[in-house]
Amino acid sequence: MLAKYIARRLLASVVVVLGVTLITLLLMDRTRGAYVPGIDFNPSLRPEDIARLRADLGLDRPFYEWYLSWIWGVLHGDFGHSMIDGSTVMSHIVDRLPNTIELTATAILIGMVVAVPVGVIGALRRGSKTDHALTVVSVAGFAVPQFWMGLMLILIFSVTLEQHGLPWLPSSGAYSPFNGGDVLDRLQHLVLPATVLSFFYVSTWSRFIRSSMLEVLSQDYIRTARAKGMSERRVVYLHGLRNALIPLITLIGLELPGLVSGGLVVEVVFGWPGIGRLAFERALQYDYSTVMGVTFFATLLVIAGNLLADLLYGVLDPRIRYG
Amino acid sequence: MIGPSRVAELDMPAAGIETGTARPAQSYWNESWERLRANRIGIAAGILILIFAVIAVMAPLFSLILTHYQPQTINLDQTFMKPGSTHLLGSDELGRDTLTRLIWGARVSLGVAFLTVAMSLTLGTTVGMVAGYYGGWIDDVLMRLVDTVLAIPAIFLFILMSILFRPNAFTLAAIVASVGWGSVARLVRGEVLSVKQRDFILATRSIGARDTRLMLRHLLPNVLPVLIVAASLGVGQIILIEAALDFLGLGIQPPTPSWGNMLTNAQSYFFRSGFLVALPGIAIFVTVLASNMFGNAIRDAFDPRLKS
Amino acid sequence: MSDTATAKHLTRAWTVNDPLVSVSDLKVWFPVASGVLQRTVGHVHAVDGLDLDIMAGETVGLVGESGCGKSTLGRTVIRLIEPTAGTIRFRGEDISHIRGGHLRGLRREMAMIFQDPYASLDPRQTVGDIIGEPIDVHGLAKGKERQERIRELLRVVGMNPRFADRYPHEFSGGQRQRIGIARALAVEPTFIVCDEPISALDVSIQAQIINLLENLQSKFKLTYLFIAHDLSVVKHISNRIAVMYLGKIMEVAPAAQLYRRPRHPYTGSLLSAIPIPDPKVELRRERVLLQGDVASPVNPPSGCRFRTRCPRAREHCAEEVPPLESYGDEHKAACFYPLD
Amino acid sequence: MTQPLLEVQDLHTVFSTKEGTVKAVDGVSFELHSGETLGIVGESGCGKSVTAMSIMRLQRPGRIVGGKVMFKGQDLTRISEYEMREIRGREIAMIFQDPMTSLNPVYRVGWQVSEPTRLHNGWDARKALSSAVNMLGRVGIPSASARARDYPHQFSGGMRQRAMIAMGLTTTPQVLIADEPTTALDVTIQAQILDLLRDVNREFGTATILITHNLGVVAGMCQRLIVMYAGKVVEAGPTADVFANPKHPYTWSLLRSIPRLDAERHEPLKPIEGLPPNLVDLPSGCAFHPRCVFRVERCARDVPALIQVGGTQRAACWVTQAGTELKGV
Repeated sequence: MLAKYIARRLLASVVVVLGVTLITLLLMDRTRGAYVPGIDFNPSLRPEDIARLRADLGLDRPFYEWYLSWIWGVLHGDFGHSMIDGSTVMSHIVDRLPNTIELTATAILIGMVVAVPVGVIGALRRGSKTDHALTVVSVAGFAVPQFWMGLMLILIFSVTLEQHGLPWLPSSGAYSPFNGGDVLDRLQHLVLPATVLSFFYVSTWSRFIRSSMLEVLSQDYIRTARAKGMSERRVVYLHGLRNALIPLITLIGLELPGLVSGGLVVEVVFGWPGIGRLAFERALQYDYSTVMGVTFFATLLVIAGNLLADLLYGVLDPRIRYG
Repeated sequence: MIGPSRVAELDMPAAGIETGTARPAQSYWNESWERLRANRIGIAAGILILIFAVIAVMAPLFSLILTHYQPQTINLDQTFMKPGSTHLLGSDELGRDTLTRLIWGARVSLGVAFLTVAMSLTLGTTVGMVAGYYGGWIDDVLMRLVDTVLAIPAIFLFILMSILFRPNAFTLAAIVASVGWGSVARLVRGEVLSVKQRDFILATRSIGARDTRLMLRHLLPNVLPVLIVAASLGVGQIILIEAALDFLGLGIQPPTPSWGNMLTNAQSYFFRSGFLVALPGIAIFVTVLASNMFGNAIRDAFDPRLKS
Repeated sequence: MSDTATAKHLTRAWTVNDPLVSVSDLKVWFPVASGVLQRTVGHVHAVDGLDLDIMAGETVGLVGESGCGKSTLGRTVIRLIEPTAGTIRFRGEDISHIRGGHLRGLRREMAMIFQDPYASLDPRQTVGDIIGEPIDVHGLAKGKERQERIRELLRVVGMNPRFADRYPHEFSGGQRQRIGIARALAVEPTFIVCDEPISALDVSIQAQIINLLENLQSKFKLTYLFIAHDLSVVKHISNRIAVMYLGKIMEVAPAAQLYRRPRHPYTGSLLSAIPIPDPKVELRRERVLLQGDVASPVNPPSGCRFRTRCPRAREHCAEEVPPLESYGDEHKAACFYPLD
Repeated sequence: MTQPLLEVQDLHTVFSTKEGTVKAVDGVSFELHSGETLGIVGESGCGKSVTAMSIMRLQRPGRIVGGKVMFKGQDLTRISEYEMREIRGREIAMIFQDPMTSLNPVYRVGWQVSEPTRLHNGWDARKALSSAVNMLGRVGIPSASARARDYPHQFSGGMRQRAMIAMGLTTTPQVLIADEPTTALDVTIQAQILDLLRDVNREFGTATILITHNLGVVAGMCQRLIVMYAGKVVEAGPTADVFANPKHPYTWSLLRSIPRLDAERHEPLKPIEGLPPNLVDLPSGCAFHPRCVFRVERCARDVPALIQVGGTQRAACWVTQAGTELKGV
């Protein structure tokens, strides 16, 4: 039963969400010491003001009390207010999440569109020069630090092109692409960061599809298909590819958490106003409530990603039954 | 790590037994080794890693006899030098010798990577093996823990922990390993579950062997190839993670040189000296590439069925 | 290999005329989980109320199709699977739930030979280590004596003692099966469960292994539970044969008699389904083709489990479980409308 | 005798391995007449499956390096890949050992069974499916139109093998190659499938090549058989004659080494000693000579040809060719 299966998975997820948020809070609580978030912006505060601020933010309470009231809030859809700027945590997330999704979705899309044919070609021409060349490129793709690649692209496509008076691509400044700037401007800002991110995906997935395809092509049912007199093209694409793509679903599902962690470096390099950068900046300032909010959503994404992947798996592979 | 000593042990003919004359005993390890040796690129990658490791270990010696500089010696008369006889690979904005800093940086970057891999592997293997072997509620509890660890956006953990611990090489390794063990545990558990299905485990139980014997004498050697591959690929990944953390200002703090913070630092001098950006980048790229290629080569050697 | 009379704490008021192994009302159920909380919603009735006696020195053959529970029975008898209910006696002593040192003591009395000679040997161990492991586990010998024993065991199963430092993958299926047999013999057992020991082997090798098992039996006074799906092999090697279907014994009889005069319709059709390598016989035989497939062991049919495929089934068969009835001379069958 | 339907002449198929070249099929010749069932018997690695795959030109990564496969006047080893595809699944169908893995897990059974007619006869999906359902019913799948919508994993092993047979028959081929079709099945299911194959042979007149290691199966199914050992045919002839009076020591020993259900007394089996040969490093002369109880000096030196021995059989053995009878040792 599918509904029961989902219910069971979600039940198990509750434990994970509680675990993750608790660990995050504990770590922040340990690291913060006597520091009060936001204090840097107000050097003139008197000790009694600080005490009042602490009480306002709930920092005078032990962490478990704070945690329980936070949980209580979350259950009521209230993620609290940022400890730095006072606006609601939800408004920050609503502000930043679409940007991150725009970037990652583009990268994943490009990744799949490029990786699938590259992987299939590698498997079909196994051992050929093409295969070796593709292998070298993808293995190299693993080895380049993302931020370094980002910097190099900026150096070439923004700085150098601009210096020579050629058309250039913006290196940063994609602020709030959903309000300011037209579609073209948004795309221009997207090109470089999406390239860096998708390069990594292509490297990983093309290798994966290649080996998965090789595995599938050695299966008995491929021999059956050939014995039926099918063309090699039909054998590969109709009978092989569908089976080879199934495991990729899991891999992509696991990529969803990359929305926050994986994309962070790219967001920082290109000044992309995404959710990863938000979390990074706020964690450095001990903005408890914002970090907790982002953590919560990030964990939900991980869980949703895994669940979605498993469900899709079931759609593509009729052998999987949920029970 | 664990690999070589096991291989040696298995290779030795048992005392008191005449060796066969037909052909020499070919152990699984021997055959894998033969296949690995035939892979020239893989071997070259392995040797490169080894050379880097030796350089890292001998860094003090190198800076004494080769470069004649210490990594933190500042000389404001010799800033942004091009590579030449004074500074073999040039110098940075404070006149520090780039080659010396790269050599000492290798110490940090490779040290962190090896340490992290060792820690993740130890913890991950233990947890994965116990979970996979015993199953039931032990498996449930341990795997829920692994799920939690893997669901934490790793970057938060790194941020918070680096603030908490003010990382040096050792703590940084511990921080990265605190997340890394999770995927190792999953890997090992999956492997254990599949090895456990095989009849020889049942056969060993049928002669009355204890759990520890089953795990150490039968499961571990059969999981080992996967671990060796994971270790080799892991070194590359962790060098990248460490560099990214340095870039975010969360890793090894200057003035201690690491490839990551050298690269980050050099960004500001992008246009004054391309070498400063290129050299640590190349060091990272080459090391990670070598580690990945070596890992792939080992995988091919251990599992010829998956050979690429 | 001669001193089989080492410390046997297991002997009590048991005489040689009693069964060596006695299984009564044995049940082995595996839970099937489902739902939000993974509650157990049913069981696979792998073995479901089964009685069987095995006398010292005899070979009992156990036949049935895949999924009938014969391997589960074999593994439960030597306590590799925990029984759900019922008792297993060995030399009169109830061993159904013994643990720890007591169970380890039992492991010296019983051994197992496996079907797949590729999966049943650890690929990372030398042949010497594989055969030596039981010796180490029970501390039977050390150093030179241990090596001598390993070589002796290899000789006993017809292999060159020099092979001790080789690895399993260097050997063919038949040779590997010999190694597995040597491992089983290393503890000097009295009772061996042979779980389809020849079905993975080449035709020309099967006879070698059957003969080896027969020779070892007379040499070391072994008792076998011989599990197989091939009735001709079972008939050749067994004194008595038990026929299993969906977790229950349908018929048990001396080997020759089972073939000559089967009582249970399942036995009858099983016998008729086995091709005989002789065109003269084969082209003239009458066949009783069974319809359909084996029913699910999660929800076995009511009454007689075979009734869904039985050509002789009547209403009564669905209402009551037929008991094992005696047809004289150790011949028993569980059927209301037996063949005559 | 009439012109054979399929004629394999001196077929050689090799595989290149690290240890050396493996001659998996080493000069195999046989004929298949329309309507008959021919058995190919041998142990694993004797080349019987590779022979079948070579007929279909599906022997990759092996290479056919010699010989002919004559079918309807053309040599299948020479025609183009495109022409070969027209023969596969249309004129010659094949079913395999493991029905569990031989069907594609992600497509419905009906779709897979109807694929050959869609492809070869150009039928539209509806027509192809209804013919597939019809065929599924004829091979004994109950409520075939409903089961056609199932996926392979919802079928039992026996049902899958029936579906495989149906898939082969939809194009009414002239030859059906069955490669160990019952090895993975239980005996009662094996009996059902063999029965079905007999019916197919009778009803459709399909000539069948039945590959098996089970001498019992051959005895009940085939009019003629060939026995293979180490890539070569060692004996060929009418089934009744070969079983009654084997002319090759391998056949002779094999028949004595297997226990018979109808044996009256318990007699020790007489195994063939030694091991099947390593195909990379075959013994000189007759490949069976190291295990042969009748061997003479010449056996280790010269390779015997497959020639007429006695009235109806052919055997590749120096001993029987010299007129010696094979008798108990």
